[in-house]
Amino acid sequence: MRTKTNPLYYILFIAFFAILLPAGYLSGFLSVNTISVWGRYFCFAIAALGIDLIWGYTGILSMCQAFFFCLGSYGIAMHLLLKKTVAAGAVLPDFMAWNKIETLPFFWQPFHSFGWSLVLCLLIPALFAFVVGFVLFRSRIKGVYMAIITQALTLAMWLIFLRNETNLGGTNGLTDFNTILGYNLSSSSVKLGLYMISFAVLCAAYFACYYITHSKFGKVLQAIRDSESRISYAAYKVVDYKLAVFVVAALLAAVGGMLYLPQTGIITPGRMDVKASVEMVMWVALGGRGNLKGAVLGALLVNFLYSICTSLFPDSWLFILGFLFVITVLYFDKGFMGLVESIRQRLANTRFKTPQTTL
Amino acid sequence: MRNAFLKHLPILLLGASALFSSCNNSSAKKAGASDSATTKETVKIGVLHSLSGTMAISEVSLRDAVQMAVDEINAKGGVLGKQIEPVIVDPASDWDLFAEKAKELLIDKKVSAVFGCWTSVSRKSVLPVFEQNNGLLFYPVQYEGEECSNSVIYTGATPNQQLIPAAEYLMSEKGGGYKKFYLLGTDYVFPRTANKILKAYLLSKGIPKENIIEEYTPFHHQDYQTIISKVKRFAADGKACILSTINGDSNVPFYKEFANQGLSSATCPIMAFSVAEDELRSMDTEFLVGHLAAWNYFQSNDLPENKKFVADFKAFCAKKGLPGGDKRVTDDPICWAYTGVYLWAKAAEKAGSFEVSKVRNALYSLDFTSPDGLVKMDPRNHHLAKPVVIGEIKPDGQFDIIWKSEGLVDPQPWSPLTSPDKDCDWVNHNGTYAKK
Amino acid sequence: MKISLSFQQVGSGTNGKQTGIPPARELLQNRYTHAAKAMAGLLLLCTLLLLQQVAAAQDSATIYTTQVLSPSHDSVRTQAIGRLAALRIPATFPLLMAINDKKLYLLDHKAVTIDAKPTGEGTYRLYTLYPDNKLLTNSSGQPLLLPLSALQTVDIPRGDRLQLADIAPLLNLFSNDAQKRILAYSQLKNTGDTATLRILQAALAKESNADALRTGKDVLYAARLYSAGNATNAKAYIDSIGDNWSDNAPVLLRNYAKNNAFDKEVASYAAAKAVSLEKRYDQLQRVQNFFSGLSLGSILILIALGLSIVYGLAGIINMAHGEFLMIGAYTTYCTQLLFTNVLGIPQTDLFFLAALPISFVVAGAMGLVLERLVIRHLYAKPLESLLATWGVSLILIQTARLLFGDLTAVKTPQLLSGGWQVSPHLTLPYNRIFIIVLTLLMVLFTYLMLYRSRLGLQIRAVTQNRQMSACLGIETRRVAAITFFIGSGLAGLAGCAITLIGNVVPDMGQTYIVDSFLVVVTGGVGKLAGTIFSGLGIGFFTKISESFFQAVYGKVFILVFIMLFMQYKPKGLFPDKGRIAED
Amino acid sequence: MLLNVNNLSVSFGGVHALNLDHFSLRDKELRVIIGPNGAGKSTFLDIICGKTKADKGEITFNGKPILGKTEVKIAEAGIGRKFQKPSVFPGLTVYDNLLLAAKMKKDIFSSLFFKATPALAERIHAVATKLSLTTAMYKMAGDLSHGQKQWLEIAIVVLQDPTLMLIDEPAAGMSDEETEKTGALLLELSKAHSIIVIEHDMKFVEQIANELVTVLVRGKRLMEGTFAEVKNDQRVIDCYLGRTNAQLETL
Repeated sequence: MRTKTNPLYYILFIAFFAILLPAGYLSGFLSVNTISVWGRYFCFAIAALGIDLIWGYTGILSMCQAFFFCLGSYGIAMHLLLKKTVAAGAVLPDFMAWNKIETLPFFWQPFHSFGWSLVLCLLIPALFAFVVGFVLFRSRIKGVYMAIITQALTLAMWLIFLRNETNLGGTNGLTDFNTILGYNLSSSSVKLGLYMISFAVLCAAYFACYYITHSKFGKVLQAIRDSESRISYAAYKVVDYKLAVFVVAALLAAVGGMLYLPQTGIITPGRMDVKASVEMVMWVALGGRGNLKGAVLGALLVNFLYSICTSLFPDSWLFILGFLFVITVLYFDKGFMGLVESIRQRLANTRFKTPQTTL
Repeated sequence: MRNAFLKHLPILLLGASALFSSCNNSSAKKAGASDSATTKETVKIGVLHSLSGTMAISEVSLRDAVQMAVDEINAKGGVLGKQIEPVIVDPASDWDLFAEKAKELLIDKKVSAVFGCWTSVSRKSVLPVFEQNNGLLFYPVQYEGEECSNSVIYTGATPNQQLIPAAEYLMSEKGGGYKKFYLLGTDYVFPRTANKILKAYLLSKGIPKENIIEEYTPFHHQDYQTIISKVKRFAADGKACILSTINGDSNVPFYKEFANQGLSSATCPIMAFSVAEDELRSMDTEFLVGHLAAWNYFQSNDLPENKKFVADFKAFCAKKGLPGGDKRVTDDPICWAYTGVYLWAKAAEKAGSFEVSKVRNALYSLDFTSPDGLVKMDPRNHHLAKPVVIGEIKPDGQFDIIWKSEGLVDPQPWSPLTSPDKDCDWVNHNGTYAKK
Repeated sequence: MKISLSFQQVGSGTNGKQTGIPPARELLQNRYTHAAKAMAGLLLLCTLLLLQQVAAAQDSATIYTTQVLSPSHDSVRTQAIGRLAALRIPATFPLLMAINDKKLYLLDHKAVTIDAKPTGEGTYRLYTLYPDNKLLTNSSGQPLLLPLSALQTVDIPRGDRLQLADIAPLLNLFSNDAQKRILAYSQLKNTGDTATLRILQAALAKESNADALRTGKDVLYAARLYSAGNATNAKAYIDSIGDNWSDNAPVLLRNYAKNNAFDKEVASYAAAKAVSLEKRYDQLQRVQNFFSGLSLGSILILIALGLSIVYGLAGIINMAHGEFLMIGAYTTYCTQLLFTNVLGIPQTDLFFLAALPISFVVAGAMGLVLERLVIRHLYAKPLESLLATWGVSLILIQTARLLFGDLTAVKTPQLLSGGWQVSPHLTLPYNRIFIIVLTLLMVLFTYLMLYRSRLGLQIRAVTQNRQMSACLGIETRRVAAITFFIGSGLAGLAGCAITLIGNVVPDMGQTYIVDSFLVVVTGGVGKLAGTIFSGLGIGFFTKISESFFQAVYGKVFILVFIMLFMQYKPKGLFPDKGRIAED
Repeated sequence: MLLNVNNLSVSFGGVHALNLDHFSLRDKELRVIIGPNGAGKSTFLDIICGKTKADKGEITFNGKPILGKTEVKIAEAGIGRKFQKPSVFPGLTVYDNLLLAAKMKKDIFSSLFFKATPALAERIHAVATKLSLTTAMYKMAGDLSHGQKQWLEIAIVVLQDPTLMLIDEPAAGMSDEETEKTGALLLELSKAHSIIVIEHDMKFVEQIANELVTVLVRGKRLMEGTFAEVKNDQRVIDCYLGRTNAQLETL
């Protein structure tokens, strides 16, 4: 990066979300609902950071981030549901009992323990990403092929999760939890706590990604994006790097999903359908790919708009969103952050670089 | 970069101020509402139906029905002297958004009751919200049962109010005396549970296991060639019928393929549980004619109450300039969405309050003359006793009523066939309890 | 004698319709005349006795019929219907059925009934009921068509109608509706009652529908088989059942072999027959499966064809391609409305023929607009185009939702409903055959356009090297626009075709978009042959896997398979070769 | 011999792109390969560096077979490649381009925790100076001029410090002055590295071809000899003239 970021803006951002909003809630200005809504947006922003790493920096358009997000959510949901079931003195979650399942499926067993749940929530997406990544990257599938195949993969997983036989609640997903680690999920203080944790994790994830992208590792990623063959002739094992960043992105998505679940109270396969997986990429495209701040702002802004527009303009919010997508891609190549950047450059009257266009 | 971030600041602040202003608004309203609950002339209800996304096609009609009921009640002077003010939001067929909007309605808007949801998953999504915030949801669509929430008033059918009579009818002499059953559905919880209950029922009636086939297709499945071939083979050697819980846009390819492979309602009738008049509007009915559907209400019901209701609904849609205008039709969920509002209003009048617990208590055993005739709330739980009807699809998308239950059928949220030990009772027990 | 004569007619009547298969009765009479002769005396006696009864019944039937239509008192009618039901004279059945179905009308004081379905104008064909059951014609010999309002309805009370419950299954044997007759025949299964069999024969003598005839004969042969007096007879009937080959035949034979066989030899004969029938059935099933695969494959090809051209040429991942499909389907719907509502042309198949080119042009034009406004700026930026066109697709879906709402039923043309009965148990639906043929034509069209025309040469040149083509004086923009027009038009055409098998909803495109991308990617980008092969491959493969797994797992299986396939051919079936392939 | 090639052949869709019976290169030799378009020159380099898979044949480098190895393995063995079309990382600064190329451990974790040492920075600056890139050090590589990109790519190859450099048309698109400078640089590099250069510009070839020149025609080796021998060989002249290639007519 050419100029160093002034810490003041980070401080402003943190102050706004870590102090102002909670203070607003505590003093009665904001409802607890607003707090948990923003908490959920932070989870999306965490996942968006992962997408920015893999797409913005490495140039691999992965459409299965929504699936990793769901894996995280499902893991925590399984734990919460088991806790609730055990507390109610039952062996099986309600929906399984109704489906006439006799014993708890083996893959549910480890989720009795919170520790194991956390580990598995991270391990399973990582492993999945590793295997899929290995298969795809090894055979040098990239660009459009990569996008379509990962999209198809997500579709396949979506279909599997929709099945009742998968024992993950089918279309209805998993819902109706009451406590997490003994704290009541419906209490306002727990909601505030989750909000704060999400924000803290978002900040941590941001700085981790910042470190990654500014290290030589990050430069290799950008080099892969710019010219994959060149970097492999320079003796970098492209597959290793791609795999690593794919796993990291999957982990970020999973972490986002893990925090998302207790704040939303439901996870369904709907979170990973085609629409959801394209939208996730859209956050980053709108915010500005290849720019971590853009990813975070994109995720927060798009979801905020979504919430507001569905209440204010139920008939036309799809138009608003659609036009936003088209216009961003057409005119603001680098998204929201790119737009700001170019305005700044124009104002500063420095040499203004036009975006590269073919034709 | 540092200056770039500066540029974001105005936007950020803009967003923040928008956020604050909207929240301030709502909190101001909130304060106003609680202060003036007795002095102001309105009472708020929430309407939580998808107005966009995949479910919009079905759910928009329910919003219209609720709106019509509200207008009628308001025209008659409202409830407890107050005008009803509906707060309409769009959960956009997004299940997570359902929960978010439910919270918004209950916590921010402080509505007295919510009328909404269609799919099971949307109901399951908002259920914890209603239970935690002591809300009341009127749910108008037939559902899979096995639920007994204190926060939901189920005006739609329980499985025994739709499935069992239909199967019984098909097995009867009059219905054709069918001996083989193909249970075909879209893969989600309602078909799964429905088929579980149907299967238990059929087995209990002595239908051998090999004469019952269960199969599921994904949502939006379009290619029914293989399945129809299977059906053909299944139906070849005896009296077979299909019990269909196929949902939404899969129905048209299903019925078309069925007809084109040479099957018909005479050789193998399809009894549908998810096809009503409103869906038939968007289908080429040619291939559906003669097939059956089981509901609690059909538009062709010739009660005078219903004739008025149908005429009013058409007039309402035409007057409001809604798509379809006076060509709109009524169907089962529309009828129960409409009835739900009246039930709530009547209960509130009876209780003399809008308080959720009082309204709920007033609802037990409450009866109301709906478009479908007199219906009655269960004395012990939150379901509705109502008649069951079976109809044959006509070319104009209406139903010929060919069977009607004698009197009202009591709801059984827990089917005695699959959960013989459970029952739902909020008067003597605390919801679901174990029967001795 | 009368009865045995009519019996003979039944035999020869059925024989005539059946190709080259000697019916059991003839076999019987040729080979075993002894037995027949011995029986003849007895038969004659019975016949003479029956003849008298029948003649008497015929007379009384006429009286009762008159009483039903113009009763002096309600109770007379009740009694008359009861008597008619008890007499069971086939000649009165059409009348009784009309009563049972509440479709009894009077036209000039003559009892008539109407067809099951009205014609396009809401009029009905009419049939006389008694003493004969015939289609009414007007003076020029054409069927007489009248609306219900021109007829006088005869209301028979429910109580009277209930008297017919017992013979209702028999009544349906004489229905106008072939499906009802099939049902009625199959309801007579396992009947041993001679009187019923007599009626069955009478019905079969009149039978004109092949399916119904098959079912009916099956029932008749089965009854004869069960009452067969010796092994040879039984075997002959088994053969007849096998040749007739109704849906029910294998089960019937198997049951017979298991329970009621004449002797062991006949039992094994019946069982062997059942096995051979099932084997033949399985073979036909394989043909049906092959056809299903072909049909699914051709739908995929039809959709992917446009996508492949556009992607190959412009490097555009058009996520809105599915929406052009939707536009095509809605255009078909609008064409239908235009024909019926504006032009006042009644329901005919004409609208569909017109809709084919119209949907091509409309979707193509929309594609052109999209190209001008959006795509133009995105050439050779596949990932950006993916996102932008996704936005476009959201807009198009919501527009369709607002414009049309949910009122979108496209009528299937009469010509294309039903199916081609290749052989018993093998029906190939016309709509699917139509789509296969359409796909074939479109592939041919695309091939000719791409490889046999100047435009195709230019398109291929631009596909390979945009800059170079521009230097050679090819107007790349114009070529791109035309290509986009054709690509979108093909999608529109596919949408029009899909109305034949599915319904029209705003988000219908989304159902197909991932599948069609998979076809393009598996086939190799921009390769016509690749698209065809992968489309067919995926179609067949889906159908094969569907017969092993449930539909959902079939789909998952396909996706995993494609992923593994890409390991082996990462650039699709037909990758570019040589140095231009890289980067 | 550093590089030995035997019976190498590859074909694209039935067309023999390369059919080379023998080729060898000794240590620290600068070899120039010339030939008309489509002679298979670039394909030959592609095969050596692992970009294209050969149909059959054998290549040994330092006595070890390298055919069928991955690009990374081949690069690690000490072969560096400069492409015909300059291939750099346009989204990174020139410095970062060079940093990535520099010889060091290149696995994930070393990259993640990498810290630049003064020695490395010095080396990068030295190479940059040699290729006149110092002024553009913090410019985006995508913003460089064509000639600068060529040099940047050469610099990348130099910093990799390979035993064998494969240089594909280094002088294309350069001014005469730049071309000459590039030639001088290659000559200097050949003191420490083995180099294979592909070139069309005969003036440039004359400048650098102190040793053998290989002529490839239609995938086959036509001849091998000093520049003078090649220049006067009738077959070579025919071959170029027959294809009406103007480049040799100037000779």
